[in-house]
Amino acid sequence: MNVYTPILVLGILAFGFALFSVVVAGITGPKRYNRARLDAYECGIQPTPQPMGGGRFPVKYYLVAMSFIIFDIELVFLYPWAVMVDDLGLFGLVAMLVFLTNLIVVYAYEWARGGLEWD
Amino acid sequence: MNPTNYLVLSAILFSIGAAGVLVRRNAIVVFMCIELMLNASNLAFVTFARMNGTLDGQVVAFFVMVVAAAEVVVGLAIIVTIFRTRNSASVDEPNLLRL
Amino acid sequence: MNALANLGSVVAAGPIGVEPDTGETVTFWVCATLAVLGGLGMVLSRKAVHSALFIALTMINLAVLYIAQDALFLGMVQIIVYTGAVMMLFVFVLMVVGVDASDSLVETLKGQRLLAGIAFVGFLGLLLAGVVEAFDGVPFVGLEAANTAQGTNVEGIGALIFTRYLLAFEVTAALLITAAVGAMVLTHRERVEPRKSQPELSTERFAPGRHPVNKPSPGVYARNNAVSMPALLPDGSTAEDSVPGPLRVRGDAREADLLALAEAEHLSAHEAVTVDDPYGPGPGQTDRQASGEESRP
Amino acid sequence: MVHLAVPMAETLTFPSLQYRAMAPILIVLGAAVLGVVVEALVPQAARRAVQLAVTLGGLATALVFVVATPGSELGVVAGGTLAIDGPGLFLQMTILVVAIAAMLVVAERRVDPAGDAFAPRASSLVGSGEEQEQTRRGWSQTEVWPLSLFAVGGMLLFVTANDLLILFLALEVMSLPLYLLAGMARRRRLLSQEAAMKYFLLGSFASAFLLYGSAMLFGYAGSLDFAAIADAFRDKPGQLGLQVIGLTLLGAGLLFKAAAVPFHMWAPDVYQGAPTPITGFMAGAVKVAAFGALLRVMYVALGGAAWEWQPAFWVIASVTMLVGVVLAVTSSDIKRMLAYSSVAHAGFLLLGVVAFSTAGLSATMFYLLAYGLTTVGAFAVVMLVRGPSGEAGHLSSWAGLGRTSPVLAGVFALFLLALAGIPLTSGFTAKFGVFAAAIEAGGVWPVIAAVVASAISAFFYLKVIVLMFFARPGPDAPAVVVPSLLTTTAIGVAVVATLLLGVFPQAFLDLASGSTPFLR
Repeated sequence: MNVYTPILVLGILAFGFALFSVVVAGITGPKRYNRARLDAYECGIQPTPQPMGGGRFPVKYYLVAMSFIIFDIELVFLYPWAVMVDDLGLFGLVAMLVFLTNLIVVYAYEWARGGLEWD
Repeated sequence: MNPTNYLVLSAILFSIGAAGVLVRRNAIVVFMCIELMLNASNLAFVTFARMNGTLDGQVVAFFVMVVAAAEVVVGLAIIVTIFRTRNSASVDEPNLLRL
Repeated sequence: MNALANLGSVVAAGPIGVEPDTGETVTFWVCATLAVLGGLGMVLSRKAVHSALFIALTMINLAVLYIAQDALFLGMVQIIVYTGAVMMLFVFVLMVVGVDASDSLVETLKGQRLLAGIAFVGFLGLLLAGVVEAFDGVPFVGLEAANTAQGTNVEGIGALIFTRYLLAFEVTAALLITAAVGAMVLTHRERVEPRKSQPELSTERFAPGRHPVNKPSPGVYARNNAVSMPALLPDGSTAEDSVPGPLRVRGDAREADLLALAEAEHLSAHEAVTVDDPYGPGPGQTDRQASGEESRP
Repeated sequence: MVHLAVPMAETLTFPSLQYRAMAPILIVLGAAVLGVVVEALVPQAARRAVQLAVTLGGLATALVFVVATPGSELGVVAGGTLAIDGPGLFLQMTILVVAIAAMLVVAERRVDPAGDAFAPRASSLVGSGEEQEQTRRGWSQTEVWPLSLFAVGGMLLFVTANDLLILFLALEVMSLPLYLLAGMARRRRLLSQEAAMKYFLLGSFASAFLLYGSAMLFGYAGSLDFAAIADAFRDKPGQLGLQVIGLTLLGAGLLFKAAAVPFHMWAPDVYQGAPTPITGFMAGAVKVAAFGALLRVMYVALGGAAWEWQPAFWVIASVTMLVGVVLAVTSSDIKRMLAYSSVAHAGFLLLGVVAFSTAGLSATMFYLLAYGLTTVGAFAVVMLVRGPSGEAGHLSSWAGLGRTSPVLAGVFALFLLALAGIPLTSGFTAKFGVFAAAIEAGGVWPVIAAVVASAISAFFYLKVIVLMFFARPGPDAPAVVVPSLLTTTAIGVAVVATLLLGVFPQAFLDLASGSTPFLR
C-alpha cells in the first residue's frame, strides 16, 4: 500500500456516504402526496417558477463578495510569512507591513465611502 | 507513467479553454474559459518546477492565482455593470460597436 | 499545521527524481480524466451555472494534482482561492444576472464552431508535438531537495516570495487595490442624500396616508397557507396590501380563491360548509386519508 | 515537530533593494495609493483639486527622478527582476511625459457643459434620476486619477521587467485600471461599457496566452530570468518545438497590447468607446509600454532565437501596416480612423523591433516618443469638436472646420501630417529611422510595403485635411469648444514636440541612441 491509499479511501467514503444518504432517504422515507404539501408554508412564497427580473441577488452584495476575495488573498500571503517569520525577521516584517498598509487603505476607502453599510 | 503526461494534460486543458473562448457567447462563460487557460498554465508551471527541482514555478503559479482573483473582481464588476445597463450578458447582443 | 506538514513530507517522500509511482499514476489518471471532463462540460453545457460547476470540478482535480506533484501549499491555495473565492464570485454573479440566463448555442457566425474545432485540434496538436518532443523521457529532478531546504514546502515558498520575488509580492498589492477600487466604482451606489435618522423615519411613518401600525396579514387560511394569498375583509372584499409588496410587484400575488369566499359567506350565515371541493383534500386531515393510513388522534 | 526531522534551514539572503533606481516606479505607485487615501478622507468638493495635485505631482516627481538617475545606479535590481538601464529609462521618460500630457486632458472639464469626460458615478444607471442629481451637484468620479496612476506604474514596470513573472504582473497592473477606465464615459455609456467588456475579455485572453508562453519558456530555460533564458537559447540546442511555442505565445500576448495584426480587433472598438482622454492615454502610453516590453523580451530574452522570430515578424509588420491603412481608409468615424492609424503605426514600429540592432532599438524608441505625444494631442483635439450630444465623431461633421476655427484645424492638420510622416514633422524623422534600420537588417521588401502603406495613409490623412480646409461646413456643423488651460497646455506640448522632433531631432536621436543597449 502506498501513501495515496488513505486519500483514495477517504474520497470513496465521502462519495459513498453522499450516495447512501440520498438513496436510503428515497427508499425508506414515507411517500404521502397531496397538493397542500407542495405549497410553501405560511411564511413562504408560492412555489412558482421565478419570472425574469425576480429571483436575483441585489448587486450591492458584490462588494461583500469582493472584500472576501481581497482578504482571502491577504490570508494566503500571511500564511507563508507566518510560517517563516523567524527566518524572515525584520525584513519580512517590513515587507508584510507595506503590503498590509495597502490593504488597510482599501479597507478605509470602502468604509469611508459607505461600501460596508449593510442597507 | 511518463511525467510528460502532466504537460499533455495542461496542453489539453489550455486548448479546451481557448476553443471555449472562441465558441461561447455568454461573457461569463467566456471568462470561465479564460480562467481554465490560466489554470492550465499553472499546471505547466508546477510540473516544470518539479522537473527542474526548484520552487520558482510554484511561486509563479501562486502569483498567477492571486492575479486571477484580482482580474475576476474587475472583470465580473464590468460584466455586472453592463448587465445592469442592458439586462443581458451576451457578447454579441445589440452591439453598437459594429461598423 | 502539523498534520499538513506531515502530509506534505509524506507526499514529498513519494517520487524522488524517478518515475512517478503507481499511486501517483492512479491519481493522475483519475484526476486528469475528471479535469478534462470538467473542461469539456464547461464549454459544452448550455447553462452558465452548469459551466461554473464543471470548472469547479476541474479546479479541485487540479488541486489534487498539485499536491501529488509536491506542491502542497499550492494545492491548498488552489482550493481556498480558486475554488473557494473565485468560483464563489462567478456563481454569485450568475445569481445577480439570473441563473436562468442560458446561452443560445445557435451559431451567430456561420461555420464558427467548425473553425473553432479545427483551430482547437490544430493548436492542441502543435502544443502536444512541442511538449512531447521536448520532454519525452526526461525524468523529474523532483522537489525533495527544494522542499526540505527551508523545512517544508510552505517555508520554501515563503522564503522565495520574501526574497527573490519581493517586488512581485508588493506589486500584487497594487493589483488588489485596483480590483477593490474598480469594484467600488462600478457597483457601489453612493447615497446622494444622507441616510435618514430614526426620528425622521418615525415622523414619516405617522404622516397622513401612511400605515403607522402593521398592515393586515395575508390570507393564511386552513386551505391555503402561502403569503401570496390576500386576506379577506369582513365585507368579503380582499385587502390588497396584505400581500407583501415585492410579491405584488412581481405579479406573484394570487386572487383570493372562490372557495374561500364561499366559505366565508357560509360561515357568516352560520351554515355548515357543504361546498364541493374543487382542489381535493386540504391540509390537516388529508395526510392520513391520502396515504390510507389508520387515522389516530 | 516536523522541523526536528529536517536539516537546518538555509540562511536567507535578502535582496538589496536599490531604492534610487526603482524610485520612479515607487513614487508613481505610492502616489496612486495616496490617491486612494484621498478618496477615503477628503470630502467630495475638494477631491478633484487634491487628486489633480497628487497625480501631476507624482508623475512630475517621477519624471525628475528618471531624468536625474545617475549612471552609477543603472543595473539589474530587485533580486534580478527589474533592469534599470538606458532604454528602460528612456522609455520610462517617454511614458511619463505622455502620461502627464494625457492627465492634463483627463482633467479638462470646461469642454462638456456637464463636467469632465467621465460619468459622475459609473455605478449609477444611465439617465436615472440619481445620475441627473449627481450631475446637478457637480460630482465627479475622482477614482479616475489613482486608477490612471496605477496604470502608469504598471507601464513603468512593464518596460523594465527583467523576469517573466514581473512581466506578467506588470501587464496586469497596467491593464486592469485601463479596462475600468474604458467603461466610464459620460456620454454614450453603453458603447463605453461594451468597449470595456470587449477590451477586458480579449485582454485577459491575450494575457493567458502570454502566461502559457512564459510557462513554456520557463520549462525550456529552467528560469524566469531574461538573461538565463537568453543563455539557454545560446547553450541549449534542441527542444525546438518548445522554443517556438514559448516565443509564439509570449509574442502573441505582447503584440495584442501593441495592437498588431492579427491581434488588433479590439483597438477600433475600444478606442471609439472609451472616454476620449483615456483613448489618448491608451493610444499614446500603452503603445510605448507594449513596445518597450516587446523590445526587451525580443532583444534580451529571445535575442538568441532571432532567426526563429525575425521572419515571422517581418510578415506581421508588413501585414499590420497594410491592414491598418486599408481599414483606416474605409472608416468614417474620426476615432476609429485614428485607431486604425494606430494599428498601422504598430506595423511601422515593428520594423524597428524586427531589425534587431542597436539602430533599430534607438529608432523604435524615438518613434515611440514622437508618436506618443502626437497621438495624445490628436485625441485632445478630437475632444474639442462637439455636436449637440457630445463629440462630433463622424468625419463629415469636420467639413469646413478650417474656416470656422482655423487655429484648431491647423493644429489637427499638423498632427495628421506628423502621423503621415511628412518632412519637418516628428513623424518623418521617426519613420526614416525605422526604415533605415530595417533596410540595414535586410528587410527590403517590408520597407517597400511600408512605403506603400505610408502613401495610402497619406491619402486618408490628407483627405481629412482637405475636408477641413476646402469643404463647406454642413448645416449641422459642430461647435469648437475653447478648452481650459489644462488641455491647451497638453496640445501645446504635443505641437512643440511634433515640430521640435521634426525640425531639430538630433538631440533626441542622440539621447535615444546614447541610451542603448539593453543591460542583461
